[in-house]
Amino acid sequence: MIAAHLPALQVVVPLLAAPLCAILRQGTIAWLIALVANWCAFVISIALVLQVRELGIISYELGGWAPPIGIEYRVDLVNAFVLMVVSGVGAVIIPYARKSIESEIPRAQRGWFYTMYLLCLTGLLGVTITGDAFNIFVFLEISSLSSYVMIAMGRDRRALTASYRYLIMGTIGATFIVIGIGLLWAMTGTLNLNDLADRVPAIEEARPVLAALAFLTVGISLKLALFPLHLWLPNAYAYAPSAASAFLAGTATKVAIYLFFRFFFTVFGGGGFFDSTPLPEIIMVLSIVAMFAPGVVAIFQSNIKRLFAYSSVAQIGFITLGISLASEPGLTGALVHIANHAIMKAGLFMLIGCIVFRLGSMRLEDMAGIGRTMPFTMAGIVVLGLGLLGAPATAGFISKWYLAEAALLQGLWWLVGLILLGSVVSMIYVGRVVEIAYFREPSEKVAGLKEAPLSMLIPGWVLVIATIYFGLDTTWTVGIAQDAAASLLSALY
Amino acid sequence: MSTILADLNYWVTVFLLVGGLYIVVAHGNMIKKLVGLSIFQTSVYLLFISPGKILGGTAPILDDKYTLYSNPLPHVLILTAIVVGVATIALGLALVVRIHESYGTIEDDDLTDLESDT
Amino acid sequence: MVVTVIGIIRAHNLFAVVMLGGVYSFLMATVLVILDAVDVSMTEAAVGAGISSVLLLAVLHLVRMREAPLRHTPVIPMIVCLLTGGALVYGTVDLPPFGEAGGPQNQHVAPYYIENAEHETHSPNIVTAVLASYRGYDTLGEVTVIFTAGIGVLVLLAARRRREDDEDEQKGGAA
Amino acid sequence: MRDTIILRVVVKLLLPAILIFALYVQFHGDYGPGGGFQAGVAAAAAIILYGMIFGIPAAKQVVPPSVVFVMIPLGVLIYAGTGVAGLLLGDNFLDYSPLGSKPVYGQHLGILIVEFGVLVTVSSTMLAIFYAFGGRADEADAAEEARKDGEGGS
Repeated sequence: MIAAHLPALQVVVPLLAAPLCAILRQGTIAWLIALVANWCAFVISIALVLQVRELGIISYELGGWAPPIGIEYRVDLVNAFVLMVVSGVGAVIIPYARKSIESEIPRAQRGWFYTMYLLCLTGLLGVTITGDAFNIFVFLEISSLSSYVMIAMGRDRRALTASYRYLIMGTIGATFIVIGIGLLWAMTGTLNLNDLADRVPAIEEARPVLAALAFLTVGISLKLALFPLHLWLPNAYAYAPSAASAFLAGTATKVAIYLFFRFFFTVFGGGGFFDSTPLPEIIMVLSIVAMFAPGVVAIFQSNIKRLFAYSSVAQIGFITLGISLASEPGLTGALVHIANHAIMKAGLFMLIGCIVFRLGSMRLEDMAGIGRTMPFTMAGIVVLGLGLLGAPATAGFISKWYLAEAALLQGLWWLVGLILLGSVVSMIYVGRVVEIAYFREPSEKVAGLKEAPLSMLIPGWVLVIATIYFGLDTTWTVGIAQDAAASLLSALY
Repeated sequence: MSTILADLNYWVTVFLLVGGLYIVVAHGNMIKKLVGLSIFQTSVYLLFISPGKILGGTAPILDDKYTLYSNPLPHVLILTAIVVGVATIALGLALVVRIHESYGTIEDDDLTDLESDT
Repeated sequence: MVVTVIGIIRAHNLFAVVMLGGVYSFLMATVLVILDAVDVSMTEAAVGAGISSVLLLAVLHLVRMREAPLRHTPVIPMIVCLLTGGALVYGTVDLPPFGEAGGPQNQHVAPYYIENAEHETHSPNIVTAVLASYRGYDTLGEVTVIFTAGIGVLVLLAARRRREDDEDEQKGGAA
Repeated sequence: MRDTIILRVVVKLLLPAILIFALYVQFHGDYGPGGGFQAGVAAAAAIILYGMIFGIPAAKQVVPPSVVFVMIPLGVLIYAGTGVAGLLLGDNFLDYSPLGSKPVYGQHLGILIVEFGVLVTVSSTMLAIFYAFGGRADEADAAEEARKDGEGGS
């Protein structure tokens, strides 16, 4: 019986856990609730992936009303995969969060932090799993509002302005998405994504539909921080509490990218807009710029969290590049990179959180020689950095391999060169961190540091090992992503 | 008549939307930005409600006297949207208060200066 | 409404801005009644004109009343806004005609609600029926949003003193 | 403002009226316009009015903040719990039909419970926000002079 209700439970478990946390409020209990809820969600998502592989698309009618009258949850391989990534990253971060949060957030607010964390998880899972356009907006706002709060809980007062700016940009983005949904509804009379997919292709030449496409694209781009709409991201990631940075960096933008998949391929896919509008070209150009411009900015950052936040913008460029190619290896690369980048970035922010935990500073300068006093933490950062630039035998290599293959397939040799060059840029900023950490004399303060506590180090290293593991064995990443990409493409033409 | 009214509706919507967005993007005062944001969101309500209106219809509350009702679906959606909107504004205002406390200003430009100093 | 928005753009006194915002909300509520959206209108009047204005006034009480003049000419924002407006005009001119029952938006799902709401849920107010039952899940999300915002405001405003103490300690520790 | 007798009397008279109106909107929501959200706002408005005239401490005595803190999540739990009840009774999440002897009654009952959950969360959130902002304002008034002396110290 439970198996039939898994789609609902996926979201409802964290949704119920959040108010429980808020009522109990005590930090440790709230943490335990969050831990249990998050691990339940992870288990459920794995079960969903297995179910979908076995039985095909699962549809769940909320309230027992058949879609399009009611709201439907619709799980196919694509969103089952994203669900697994999101809840999986969360499941690793939660054990880590306890120590980290204790050092960064006053006692009275810790229970509330976990409430917000669970709400954010709820929102992200809800956006991913739902098959209803307006429901996307509602859950998107749950996740956004809670992430604003989490960011504002950061210690630095700049966290407040970062959060405010994110709020403004995020709300504009969400409103654009609503406008897009509204136009689509006015043309078709339905909000169900699957129903839209049946009706949109027939009227794809109509101007309101094209305008809807434009508004959705811009709105989602704001949420996923596609260059040049990324300005809110670096500060937001830099000044949030470490656990929140890791979670948001790993998951929030990934879910927005998933929305791209959903709207471009499932809803609009049937009518061949990829050929008739300049949208793919625009996204491709922006992606290429995104691969370089923020990467170069990252090189000159003095704050290590900002450095890797800019690197996130660059990596998002790689993912959207895969989308713009709209071929099977391209989409596979994009999907795999969603997972791999989520793992690597969450891991990086967690290990950086370890340094901040001991050192109390995010400035690169202060970290001179830290490789000697915190060897495990730094070694993890180096491995994850290698993954970012796509070194062989790491997960990053796999995703870039597929992207390059997609470019070759369409005869775009120069694009392969650009992808390689993009990796060189990453190499420079990762190299800079390595140089400071290993080849400079430690200052007195660094020399007196101890290695990070195990409860923080082990979750970080789980992701380090995952980065290597998924670089060698790709059944759970590429295996699923390839089928998912094929199913997305089958909707085209 | 109906076409004029229809166009008028959409034109007003577009104007409100652009005006609201302009306030958000161009102005530096954080409170004013939030007011602009709420205008921007409100204009979307019209965009949803207008297509649902049926001339000669009545509010979607069933009664034996009427047979033609306006479309209830956008009303439901917008009720939700209003609530989400006010939640966002409340949160934004709380942030403004905190920013004012720790920086002493709520002008975007001043804040940028203050942050580049530190 | 157009006039009030222009007024808001031009006014530098924040008090005036807030008051005009309230006027704007009431006008909006009136328009919504004309468009048959009584539930929405009621909410907009309560929320837009009521709660938002009170909140804004409370905040104004805490911060400065006037807006500083713009430092640079807003060329880029202008372009952004005009592009958005252009896209929207482009999109709306071809929308189905106003006020007709035959438009696609009023055809597909809506008649089902109107026909079946009463005997399926016992609720003559179709809006309530759709809100709480057919699309009840959206409303659950909406309640969660309120919950998020409520806790968020508490987080931000309730425990400040302790926070600043923490910050000072941190600075002392780092120096 | 807090010393005006007329205001105090008027508010005392208005208060029950507003609360009754809130209840009317709540339970009449399925026949006329209105529902949990609007009722919640109205109920909160009554307390807020009381707080504005008699001072926030007085309002906090009527509805203590600790109660408010519990009520906010409670509303969500009521709503989601109704959904889970449907699930436990063998139907889908948020399906109210099994709650009554006939699906129609179940639906009706479900709508009422759910709207009540909305009322709880909305009214308590409004109050919490009012307490938070209002408390800040009072604090700021008291600290105004002190701050003017110590300007630039932050």
